[in-house]
Amino acid sequence: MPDLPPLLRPPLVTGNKTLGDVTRDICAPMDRRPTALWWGAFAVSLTALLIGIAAVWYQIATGIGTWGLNKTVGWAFDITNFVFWVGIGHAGTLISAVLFLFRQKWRTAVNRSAEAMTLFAVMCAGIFPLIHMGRPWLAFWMAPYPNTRGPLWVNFKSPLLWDVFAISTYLAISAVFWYIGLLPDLATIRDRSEPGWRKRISSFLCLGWNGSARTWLRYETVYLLLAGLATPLVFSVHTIVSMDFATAVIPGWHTTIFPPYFVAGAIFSGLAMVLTLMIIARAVMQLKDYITLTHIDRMCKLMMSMGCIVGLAYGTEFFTAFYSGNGYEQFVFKNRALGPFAWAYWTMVSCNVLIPQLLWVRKLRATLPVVFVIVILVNVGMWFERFVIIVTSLHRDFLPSSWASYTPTAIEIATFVGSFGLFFTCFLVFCRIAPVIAIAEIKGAAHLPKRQAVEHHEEEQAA
Amino acid sequence: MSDRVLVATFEHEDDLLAATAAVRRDGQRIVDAFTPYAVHGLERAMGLRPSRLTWVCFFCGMAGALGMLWFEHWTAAIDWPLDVGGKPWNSMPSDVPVAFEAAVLLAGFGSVLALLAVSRLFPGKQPPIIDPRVTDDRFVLVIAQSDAAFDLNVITTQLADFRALSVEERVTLPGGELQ
Amino acid sequence: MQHRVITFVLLIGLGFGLLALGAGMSTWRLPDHEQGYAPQQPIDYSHRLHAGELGIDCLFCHSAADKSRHAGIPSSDVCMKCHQVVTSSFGVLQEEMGQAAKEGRKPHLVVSAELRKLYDSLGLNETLQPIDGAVPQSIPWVRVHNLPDHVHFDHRAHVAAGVSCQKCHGPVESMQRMKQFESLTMGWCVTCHQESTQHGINGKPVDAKTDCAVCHY
Amino acid sequence: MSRNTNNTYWKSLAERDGHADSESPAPQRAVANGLSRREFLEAAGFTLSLTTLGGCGRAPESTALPFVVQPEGMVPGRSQVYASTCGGCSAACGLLVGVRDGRPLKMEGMPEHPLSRGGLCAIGQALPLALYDSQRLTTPLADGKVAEWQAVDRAIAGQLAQLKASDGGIRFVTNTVTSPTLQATIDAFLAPYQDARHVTLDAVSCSAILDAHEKTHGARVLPHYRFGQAAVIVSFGADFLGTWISPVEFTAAWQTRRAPTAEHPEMSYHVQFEGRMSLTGGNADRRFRLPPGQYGVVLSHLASKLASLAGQAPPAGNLGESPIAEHELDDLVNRLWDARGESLVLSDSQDLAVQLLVNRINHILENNGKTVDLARPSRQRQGRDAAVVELIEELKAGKIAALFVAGTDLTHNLPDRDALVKAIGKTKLAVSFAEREDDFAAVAHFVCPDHHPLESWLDAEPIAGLVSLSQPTLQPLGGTRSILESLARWSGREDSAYNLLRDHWRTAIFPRAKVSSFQAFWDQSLHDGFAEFEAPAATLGDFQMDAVAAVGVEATDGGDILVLYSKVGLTDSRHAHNPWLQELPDPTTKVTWDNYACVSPATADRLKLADGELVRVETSAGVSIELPALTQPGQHDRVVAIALAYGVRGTDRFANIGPQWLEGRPTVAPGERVGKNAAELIAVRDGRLHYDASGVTVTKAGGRRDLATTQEHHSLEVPPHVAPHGAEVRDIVQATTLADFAKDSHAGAPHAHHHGDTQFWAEDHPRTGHAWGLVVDLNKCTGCSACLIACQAENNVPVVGKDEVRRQREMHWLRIDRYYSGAGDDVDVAHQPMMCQHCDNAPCETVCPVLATVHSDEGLNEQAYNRCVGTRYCANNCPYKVRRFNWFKYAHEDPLQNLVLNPDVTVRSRGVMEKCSMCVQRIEEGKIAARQRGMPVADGDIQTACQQSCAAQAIVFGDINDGHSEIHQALQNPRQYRVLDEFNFRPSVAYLRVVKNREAPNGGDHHA
Repeated sequence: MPDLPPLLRPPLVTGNKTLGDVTRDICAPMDRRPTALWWGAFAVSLTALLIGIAAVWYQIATGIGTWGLNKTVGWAFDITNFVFWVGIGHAGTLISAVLFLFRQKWRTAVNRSAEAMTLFAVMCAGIFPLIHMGRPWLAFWMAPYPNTRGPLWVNFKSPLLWDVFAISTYLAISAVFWYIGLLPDLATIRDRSEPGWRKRISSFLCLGWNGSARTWLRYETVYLLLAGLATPLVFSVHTIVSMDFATAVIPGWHTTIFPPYFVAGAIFSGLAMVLTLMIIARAVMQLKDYITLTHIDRMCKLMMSMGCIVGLAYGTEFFTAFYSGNGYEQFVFKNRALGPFAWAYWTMVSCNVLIPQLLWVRKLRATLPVVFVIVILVNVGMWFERFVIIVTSLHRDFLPSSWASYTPTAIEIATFVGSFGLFFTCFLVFCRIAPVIAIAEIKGAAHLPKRQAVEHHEEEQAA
Repeated sequence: MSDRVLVATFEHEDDLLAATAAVRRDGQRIVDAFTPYAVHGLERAMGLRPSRLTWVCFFCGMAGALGMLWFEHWTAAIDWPLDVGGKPWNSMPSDVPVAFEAAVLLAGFGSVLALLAVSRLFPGKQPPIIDPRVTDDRFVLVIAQSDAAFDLNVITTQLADFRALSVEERVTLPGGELQ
Repeated sequence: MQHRVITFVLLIGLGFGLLALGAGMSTWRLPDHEQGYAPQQPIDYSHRLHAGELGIDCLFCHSAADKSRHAGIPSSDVCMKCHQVVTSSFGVLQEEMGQAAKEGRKPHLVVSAELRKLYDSLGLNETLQPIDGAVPQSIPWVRVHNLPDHVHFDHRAHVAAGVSCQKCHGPVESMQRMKQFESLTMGWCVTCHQESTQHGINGKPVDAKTDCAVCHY
Repeated sequence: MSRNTNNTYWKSLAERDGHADSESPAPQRAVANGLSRREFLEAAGFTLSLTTLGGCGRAPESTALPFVVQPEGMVPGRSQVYASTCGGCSAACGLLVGVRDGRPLKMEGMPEHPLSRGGLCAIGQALPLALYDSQRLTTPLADGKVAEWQAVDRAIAGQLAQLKASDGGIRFVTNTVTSPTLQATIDAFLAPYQDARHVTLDAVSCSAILDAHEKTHGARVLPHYRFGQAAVIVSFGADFLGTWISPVEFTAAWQTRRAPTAEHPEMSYHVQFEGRMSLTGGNADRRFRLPPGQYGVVLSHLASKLASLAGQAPPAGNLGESPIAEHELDDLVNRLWDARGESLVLSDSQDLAVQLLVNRINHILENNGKTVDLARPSRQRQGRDAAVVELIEELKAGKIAALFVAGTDLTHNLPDRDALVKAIGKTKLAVSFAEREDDFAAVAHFVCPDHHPLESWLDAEPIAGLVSLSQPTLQPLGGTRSILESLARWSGREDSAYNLLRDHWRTAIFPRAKVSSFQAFWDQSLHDGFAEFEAPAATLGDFQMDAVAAVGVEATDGGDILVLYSKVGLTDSRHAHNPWLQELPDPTTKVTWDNYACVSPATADRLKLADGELVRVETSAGVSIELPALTQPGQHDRVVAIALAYGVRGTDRFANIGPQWLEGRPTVAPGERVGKNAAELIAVRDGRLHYDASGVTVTKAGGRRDLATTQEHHSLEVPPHVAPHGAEVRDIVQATTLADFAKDSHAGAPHAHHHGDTQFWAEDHPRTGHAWGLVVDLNKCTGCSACLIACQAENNVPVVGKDEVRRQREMHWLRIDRYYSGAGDDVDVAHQPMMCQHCDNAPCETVCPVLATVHSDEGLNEQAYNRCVGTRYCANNCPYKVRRFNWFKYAHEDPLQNLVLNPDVTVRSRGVMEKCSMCVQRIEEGKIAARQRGMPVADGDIQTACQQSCAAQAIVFGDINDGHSEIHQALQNPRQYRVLDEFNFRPSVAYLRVVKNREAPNGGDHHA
């Protein structure tokens, strides 16, 4: 049976690479001088980041009034961006942890960058709850620490506090997960680097990794544990984020469907962002052999199914409102679809539900420019989903006297742009200083057929 | 105390696996193996017991969850009971999310710190490198020489059968660290 | 080797620093924590003398304590109730009296240096007569007990509930210079309120609320 | 750290320890094992910084300055209350001035006052802010330059001496002078001159009413209207609840008949005929849209029908065609006839014929002496327009040598300003007594600034026989001088205002009081704030039937109809400098910081006008004004209504009142003022100033000026295209009709609501002590917004400026939601004061991560500003949207203006949430006072600021757990309901349903 396995399961790494080739290929971008394309992208990202920093500085120095919020709409861009980035942050852990638990070997091609993406996205996300506070310099009051106020602690009944714990836990665990995954690769870098700053840093950071089988055994155990922890964590985080809204009393927020709806949405948007980055990285960093069309095909399928779940959630929301017999609830949904922010609602529906349906067509899944456009639109649509949930629910709530509208200010838009700047700056730097693909893992996965043979051999012997 | 060890280098994991299994069958004591990636089956071949780090994880998680539940209850209902939105002093359901997060946080950090402690990994550690290519594309097996059953020639031949690239003798540092 | 030494010294320094922090924990304060504050006052007024040795009631001078949220710093005319006559310490006055009797003259007016400041502020001359054209000035006492603006402490409520002055101000009658005895932090207030509600004040049950709006509005 | 000043510095450890070798080389390596001094210092510095950390954080030293001699009765930190009289307008309401540590802070209505009965309007509440205004004049001005009083006195005395010899006219122009002392002083001042006259110019004149009474009763008097005795009230345009003559008094009286109970389902019947939508119209039971020109026609019909019922001859002249349906008129006539002696017909028209008809009807209905009191007439409006018109002519003719103006801005309040200014230029002496350099003061030769009312001694006699005193509550802040003093001085008597006032009282008032001791009378009056005694009955003639004639046709010359009106809270240009009042949303339109042209929805459609688009309003005389348009439901389609008292000189000061930031826009455009002066459009006809004009053209001017509105959606009805079936209208404001209420006192309650109290969790929070609550009677609330300013003054609520209001960020803790329903003639207006509802199941509390907002044992929703980190989650989750966020650091840079801040309430910093605290500072004060007395808190001991100010007594605050409290009773009222009750937030604030005295709820299509 010479050709059968490849037909069933296309190889994860094409191009007939040896182990050494894998190391070299993946480390190559770090050894090369950055390309003009990289420099261009970095310049753009850094500019965006600096714009964002300036905007945030101005906002903190002057007041939240520099945002377009008002007495009725107390959250808009800030929390939209927060949920958007948290959502994006979810695919990384999902791909890393969930697919790891499900033994999806194809994840190895993307898990490293997906984890890094998670980290950077959660960083971007974390900034927003911080700067959206009226007095961000007192953010530490959210932490339950002993203080001169005596028995005054924090309110564990507040979903916002749950958020603080969820996001910080998520960031911490994701960072650890990513870092632990990076340990063997850092050792690889250490061992192949000439003496110099890179060798020094990597040998400091790799914690003295030496590839011992005993360490590998414990490492694999801990990695599995972390994956096992990260999986419920990733669900809990977006569940908690959704509870910011679901536990509120505002019609359009007060919905029990939110936790699964938000988790599906988060995965959806996260996959879209991973795909965006993968398609770019594949082209820019010459990793075609590692990020194959198969990977993209699978990601597309997963993303489309998530899109359908999200679509179902949109429909369910309307049905629930209709069935509730609650006039306030019904109004909010009618108002979403037909009110002043209908444009945002329909942007959301088209980008998230209608357009991804194109991915049913296999040919389109294999046409990267098309996939790229679709994932960008999904990103846009998912941003609007959060905007719609937050702003359209708030702007017309119970008392018509307080109905108001919302328009972002330049400061808000600049802050949003800045968050992209931060994200891409971090990501570009990451591409330069760390292996974008988990070397040790892909080595383990790439030679799958051979090892199966050995295992068979062993089993035969045992028998 | 320093020991003499035999260091065999392989190019493929299958060779390493087979050699390990064979050497161990012969009653040799295997000091360690070094691989660029987690070679599945190696632990069985080397006869290593499953890691007990899972228990660390479990207890840390329990400590996080229970500790946080207690803390939440204490702050909200005992230290200074404040009427928040008419909710009962002790509203357990709202304590669940943070307790869960605390459990995950402690479990995660606990297991990782335990891993680092058990494997003696720490920042800036300069381990002896047995072969710089062990993190690239080489597989290394280290066999103790002190054993009574040890016969250098037999083992060298045996290892050559498993396509060992090289077999050499080395001396360990006091404390058992390889040099 | 040299690095080792630096590290070693730094570690010792860190240790000592932490030790100092730990040992001084009771006096260690965050910003706005003013326990032990005892500023120099424009007149070296002694509570030990007035409240302690002479046993003058607190409310004699701080007469608003049961009428207003502020206990009030006595106006200069309150001082003059006594110091119209008492111009120096008793011993000095007695000595001058004896001296005068001995010399067979009328005793001179002896004014202590500190009381001179009071008379100066009131525009009184050597014989305690008003100086023409002098405008009496307030004495710029330095505030010892400062609460932040967002805290509303009301003396009336505490006086009415039977809280002794010393409970918050410490043994004023033994203080030569006034100092902030307690920390006056929120935790300190809340703890006292909780304990008072549980145990009462001087055996009298009280309902010392711990609602935010008792102090913050 | 203390440091010994004679420190000797050692170079090394060895040196310090005395082992130093004098020849030892520079100690590069002083420590043996290779540790350099630099490295050692690094380590030492690190340790040092740690230890110093322990000693950080000493606040800067602050001093406490006690009195030198403490005034008797004064306790630092305690408020003292002085009885006084409000100087905000000529209504002269009773005032209690709260003075704290020497500064007047809070104005409260005087409950004992026979007219205002404890109420105080927005203007009265805002008085202290005007007092602490850094732009008030502090010195007299001569030709616009700062001058000395002596020099000014000398110059004026010199001019006057010359005038005494010549025959040049002297005119003394004031607004209505209710002060007997001031009147006497003016009279005395003018007496020596040959051609000297006192001319009264009111900001909004009621001359026609007095003129009509002169014709029908032979005495030029303004009746004292007694709304409390009126069962049927028919008002033609008179906004008596909002701005007309004495709104607080009228509201206080009107409300007494607006509280139907289950046992006595009775209330007054109030009909309003008006062209625009006034506050009063919105509160009427029946409202007819009628342009002012048609009042006469309708009144003629009413008069003739009533005359025939009374068996009298109808008024002479032909009846025109009535614009009101015959059956409506008949119904009204029957109601009026049935309520003879208990009815009241009134009008604000400046048309003599209309006022004559009003008098005739009141005469037929035998209302005189009952609801229309002519025996003790009102002195609150005395303006005689004919004299004003004559003055203008004389000025233009150059016959006036000296012009004195006090209490009014002559050139701002009259049309044809430029000509008037030119005419004033012909006078030899023009003197203004204005507090600020107003429009007239800018052209006057001398400005002799009068005190602020809170700084001066004065008196008032609003109703004949009711004299009240106004006493200063602080030393004048600037070098101003009482007008009494100035006039006396120019008359040759140098005396203080106090002596002048007291002397006048001794000679003129005391004899009327018929008591024995003047000192006792004076002391008692000063203590009470007022004195009441029998007034000599006004000499009235018999009713002159002949004077009244029917008005046959509409007084119109086609085109659109202009109506000029006063905005509630800004009735007079003198108050235009008060930012609280500028930011007070108009109770009906909810617009702040601007005036605008109100047009009906049909007109807006016709002209394709959106709110804020500029329109040009041009009178037949060719005078025009360009203003942003505002659609006003319920307004007559031909009427365009514009507020007076805008475009005041000096209001450009507010350009930068709000926060300054990148996208911030100035409140006032460069070179402009707040609003535009519509006085130019006042028409002078038949010797009277008319505030309405026909033949006006309204055209779209192009361009726009954004209006700052505090409310964007104006109906309880959701927009039809997004309205869910069965939930088109929200029952936030519940209303019923008297007919339904009589049948079922719970009428108006929505059917779908649950009434059980389902709670998913344990009831952990029993209210065993106090349980504070608030009940607002929506049937009494007129929407006058006095409570809003009372709240602002009490709670240090900042002013944010037009741009921020436009961004929907006004800070008012208490807002008054206004909802329209119905269309055309049937537009109903509902006002709902909305403040923190202090829900027991407060959604805001649960979501705050830092416990900055929690519930008190006494049912209050507390907000601890200093704990707040500003996530705004609470505001988002507030179903009532009553939380206010400090978007910026709002200005408190003006040290003078900061004197207005209430020291009992924290001034909030940037980035924190705030909201109604139910005046918790007053609750705490009340509880402490009660504890000191050793008695429980009695009902009524504690009043919230809003409750105190409410003229309609629509707000009741108290302890729900106190079975005898007023609020306990109010909560038993069958009209009681809670907003959004079905959500089980359990608010502590309840509302009493609106009951309109009519058979059926208004019909017609609902209008959003």
